[in-house]
Amino acid sequence: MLKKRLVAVIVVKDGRAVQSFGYRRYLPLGRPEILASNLDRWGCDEILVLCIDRGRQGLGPDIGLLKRLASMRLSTPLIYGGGVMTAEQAALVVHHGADRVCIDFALHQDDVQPIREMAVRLGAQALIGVFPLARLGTGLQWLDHRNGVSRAFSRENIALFDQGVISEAMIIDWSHEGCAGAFDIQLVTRFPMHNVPLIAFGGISEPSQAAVLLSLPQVSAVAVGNFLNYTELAAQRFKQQLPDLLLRPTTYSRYV
Amino acid sequence: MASSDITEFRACSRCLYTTAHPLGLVIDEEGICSGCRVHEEKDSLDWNERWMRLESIVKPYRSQSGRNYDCVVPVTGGGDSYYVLHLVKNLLKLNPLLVTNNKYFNTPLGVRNLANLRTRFDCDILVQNINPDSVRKIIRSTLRKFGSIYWPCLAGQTAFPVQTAVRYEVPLVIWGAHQGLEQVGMFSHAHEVQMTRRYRRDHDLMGYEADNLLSTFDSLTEGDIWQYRYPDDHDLKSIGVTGIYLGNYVRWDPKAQHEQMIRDYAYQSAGFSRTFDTYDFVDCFNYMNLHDQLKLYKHGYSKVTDHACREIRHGRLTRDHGLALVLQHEQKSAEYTGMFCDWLGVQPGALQFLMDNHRNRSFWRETAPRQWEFSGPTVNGTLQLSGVGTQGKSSDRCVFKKNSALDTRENAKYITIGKGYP
Amino acid sequence: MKYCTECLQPDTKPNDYFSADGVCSACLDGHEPELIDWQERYELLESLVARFPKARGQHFDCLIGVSGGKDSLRQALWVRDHLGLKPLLVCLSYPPQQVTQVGVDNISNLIELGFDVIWSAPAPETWRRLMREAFLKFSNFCRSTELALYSSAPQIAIRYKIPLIFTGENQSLRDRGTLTNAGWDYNAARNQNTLNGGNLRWFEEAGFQPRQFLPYVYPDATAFDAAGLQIIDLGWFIGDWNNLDNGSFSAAHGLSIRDDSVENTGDPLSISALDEDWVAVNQMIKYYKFGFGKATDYANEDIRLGRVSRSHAVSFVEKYDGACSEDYIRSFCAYLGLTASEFWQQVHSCVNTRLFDIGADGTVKPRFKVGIGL
Amino acid sequence: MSKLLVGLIDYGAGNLASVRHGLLHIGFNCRISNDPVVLSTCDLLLLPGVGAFRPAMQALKASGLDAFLVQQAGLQRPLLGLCLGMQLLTESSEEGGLTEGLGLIPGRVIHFGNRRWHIGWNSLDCVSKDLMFEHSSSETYYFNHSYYYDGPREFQMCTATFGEPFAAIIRRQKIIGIQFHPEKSQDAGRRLLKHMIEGLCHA
Repeated sequence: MLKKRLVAVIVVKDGRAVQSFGYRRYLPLGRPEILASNLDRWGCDEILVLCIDRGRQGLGPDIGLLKRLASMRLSTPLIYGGGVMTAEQAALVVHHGADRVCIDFALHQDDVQPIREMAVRLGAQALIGVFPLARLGTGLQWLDHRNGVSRAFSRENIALFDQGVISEAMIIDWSHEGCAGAFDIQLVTRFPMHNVPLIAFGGISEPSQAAVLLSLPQVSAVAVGNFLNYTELAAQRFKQQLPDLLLRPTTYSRYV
Repeated sequence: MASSDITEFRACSRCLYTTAHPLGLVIDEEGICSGCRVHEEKDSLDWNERWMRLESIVKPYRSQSGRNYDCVVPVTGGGDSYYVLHLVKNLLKLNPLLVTNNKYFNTPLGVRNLANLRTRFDCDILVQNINPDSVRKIIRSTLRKFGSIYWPCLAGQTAFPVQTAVRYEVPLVIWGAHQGLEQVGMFSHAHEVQMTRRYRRDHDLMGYEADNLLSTFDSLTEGDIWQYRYPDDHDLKSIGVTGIYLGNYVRWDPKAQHEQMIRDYAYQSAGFSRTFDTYDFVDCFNYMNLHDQLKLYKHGYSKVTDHACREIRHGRLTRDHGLALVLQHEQKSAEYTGMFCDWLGVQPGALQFLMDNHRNRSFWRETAPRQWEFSGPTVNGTLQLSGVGTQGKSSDRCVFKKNSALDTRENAKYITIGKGYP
Repeated sequence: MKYCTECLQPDTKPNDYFSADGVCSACLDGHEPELIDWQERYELLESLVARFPKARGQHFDCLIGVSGGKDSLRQALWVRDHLGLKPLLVCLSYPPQQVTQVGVDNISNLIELGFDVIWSAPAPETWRRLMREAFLKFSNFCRSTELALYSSAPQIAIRYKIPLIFTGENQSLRDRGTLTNAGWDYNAARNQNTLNGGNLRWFEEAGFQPRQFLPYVYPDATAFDAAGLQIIDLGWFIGDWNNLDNGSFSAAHGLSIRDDSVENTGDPLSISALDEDWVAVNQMIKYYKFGFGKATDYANEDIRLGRVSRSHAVSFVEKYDGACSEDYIRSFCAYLGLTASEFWQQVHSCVNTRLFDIGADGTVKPRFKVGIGL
Repeated sequence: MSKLLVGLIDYGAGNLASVRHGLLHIGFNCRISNDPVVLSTCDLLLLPGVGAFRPAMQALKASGLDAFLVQQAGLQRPLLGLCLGMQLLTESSEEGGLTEGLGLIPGRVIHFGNRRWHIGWNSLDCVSKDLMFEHSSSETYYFNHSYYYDGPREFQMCTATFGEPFAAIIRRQKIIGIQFHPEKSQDAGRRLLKHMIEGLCHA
């Protein structure tokens, strides 16, 4: 039976892994590839490396980082996000070891053609659309973090999903990022399209939150970033407090 | 060397760290670094409430049968060991097993302090002595590959306590302060960060776990490095090993704490050429000397900057006084280098050649082959005296007591195992 | 009190026995040394070692309890360089006030010879108070320290999962009477007089809680057997396993020896009790209890190995048995917080009045003649 | 017994680095190449694949590797296809419009329809008597696809359930196709990959 997933997120700023709080405050953590190697050993279901400053500065994907990640010989599915604008860049990211690619839709509002080309080149199953959202009354607001402006979020912003060009959407409750137990579940329940599998991220610290989110049919995965950095075996500890039918069983690696 | 490779590092406007700090440093829009921001919590948190939180955390770990220790406490003859034991034994009333990995660069003062520690607090201790042949082989490799003479000391001191927790089935390991939190504000106190294998590899060990030292091109064998392996996830889980940092629950102020320990438990201190701090690391001939010289080569700053930042943040030094102290000590030559050469079996000139290979070109210009000129933050304009707070000598609230010396014998020598009394 | 007809061992030793014609067990044991096939014993040792292959992921083949002195230095080198095994060495150390500089130099020497060593030191203050209790209760301060010394190797062997333990015991424990038929199998030693099963009731009676004396607890039978421990006495396999030969072997490998003399310790060669001075005090008291001490042990070895005649050894034993320097008695009393009178009152209370007279001035004179008896 | 040599076919698509690291980790030697001369020295050929069917087939055709693979299969050279590589072994795929495959295993590749995306970890059920595929059902492996194999039962060795069961591992003679990513399925995936390669080479 297909299991739901715990995605471990490594937020990267200026090439270094950081804790990110509400898209504006950061604390240094270390080397992304060392965090990734650790998460790999913990047996996370997927590892997402999210570079948060490449798209804004038009720097394209961080190929150097991908090479360092590859040298860690990860055996966990790797998702890369950050600065991927063209199909060529997406293919290059996959060539360097990523299994799936995150696209920041805010950077493609006026021209979705590159995303179609990515789907043709890599297959829609490899693509995830990223949407930093917030709730305003009963409606959803979509943040363009290039300029910090939020606009109403509606069905036509995600028309591509209807055409099967992108497999999953990642909802980031950006204002609650790094805030324990704060993910706003209405960002999921009010998502304008109901057949799009959703990954919830931002303010998910408690297994109880994940249990509720993962019980929703539309939610295929929950993503946790900051909160996996405070204790040893944090990923296993988190998964073990969830009803075991939801996620695949935890593993504890051994030397011998 | 083209100047272009002097990448742009920014300095914090309150302390003396720059964004080149190896643990990572984030500077916010007001020009204040993450280390200073987290330090502000030390004056806003309710430390009585934090202490009660600590008591509730350690309570379940107390051995019910009394047939085993309550916790494992890593100790040395320098650093925060005295204050940690004061908290663990006197206030938390726990029965600790002390552990330490023998780094072999031991000073007589360090041997004395450790002997005095375990006598005054009346604790059992386990000292791991990894065979020196392996230790020397490893240092030759880590010095060549990434400019470190200290890898085995750090790897042993961060692995042995956890291995002991697994072997003795004593899940709780208690450390002093979290270096990442104290220096660069890697975590908030509220995060109550615990001991993790990831932090150890990433920062304590510069990215290299024991097995990462092995390669078909090197003479190191598994037999040399296996004792530095961190326990695997299976063992950590089966015993429930948990490492906590007292600095998350007690307002950590090393200078004040050391001075209390000098008064109450006769901790002894000593002076160094490369820093004004007389309390930290008096148990090692190399930490404040050759190891600190390599730090300047690789990262463009030295321990004296760590000490100055700490004292600035505690309000006992102005930024200018701190910078003046850094300028006074940073370029002083390291002592006891000859002793290290004899111990490792390398020629002094060869050692300098090995060390030069690891000069960071962001902070050192090779003006001519093997001629180096420092261009780090204190000289390239990144850190500058503001000219406001520099009148008179450094403030009198920042005086460090020195009541002994690293080695009072006329020819100093490393001590493997010492008597440490009287 | 009778003496062995071949050596100078009196019949006052607990758990010892004499043959009908008055020969002590140690001499009986040594009667036909030429009949022992040392090669056969070596091959037996190899077959024993083969029964304890390393578990996966374990790099140590065996564990040896050491002090860094002459016996353990020889064992460690022989096990590593001749048997080709990788040993973990375990050293249970005296506290800072009690350990000698020679002692710490010798354990440092062992480490610098390239051995992996776990150095374990029990809480110094608890150690001191237990020693005081043992002295005042049994007139033998070693009754507490011995428990820690003997418990360290099996305790750590269980925790490090190393079942094969080597030891090299002194002569007294290896005599026939005290061990099972296989001379090398030391497992049975757990119930020897010095360990008497490691019972610690008197610790608790003296007001100590278990959490304070964890290093003194000898693993119980269940823990011992669950770990499958096997303690082998290497002395049984080494033909010249004795004080002089061990001393000379180790002296050639960096051993530091005592710089005092036989008047202070009763040790003619200054090669024993290197890590601690107050053994001499204990040997003196043992002499007053049983009529023989350190000098007798050395003399008997020399006699049995034909280095000296029985008659010639008599004068040496008369002169130095029970010898103990005043300085060591003074430092011992200072360490335990005893006055001289408290010390001597305790010592006199355990003098064997059948063997000794206590003079008005407190001096203790033997009533027996060495070699003759009473 | 020297290590087996696996030829990793480089046709411009796919995560070669991760597959190579996986192979080295489980004790095989590996050559990454698109040169038939190099590839024919290998004990087994491995067709990787992250990407879409149509561009991948175009790349195989452009480099002549399609003919090479058919020829090698004819010579009973062991051949292993992973994810997209598995789909390329079949006769055709609907992805990106009907496109002809290598035709080495009868059957075709069609879309899941409204179930759309089979992404994540799923367990296997062994549906064949072939001992090579008999294994514990508790292990899970990482899938990431929206098209699946639809073909004769005799070629289906193991299935996974996504709504209904579908073919997760297919086999014809010395050719095996694996729909999931064993190189990204942690210890379980590595054990299975090792088992498959050794099974094929020593059969």
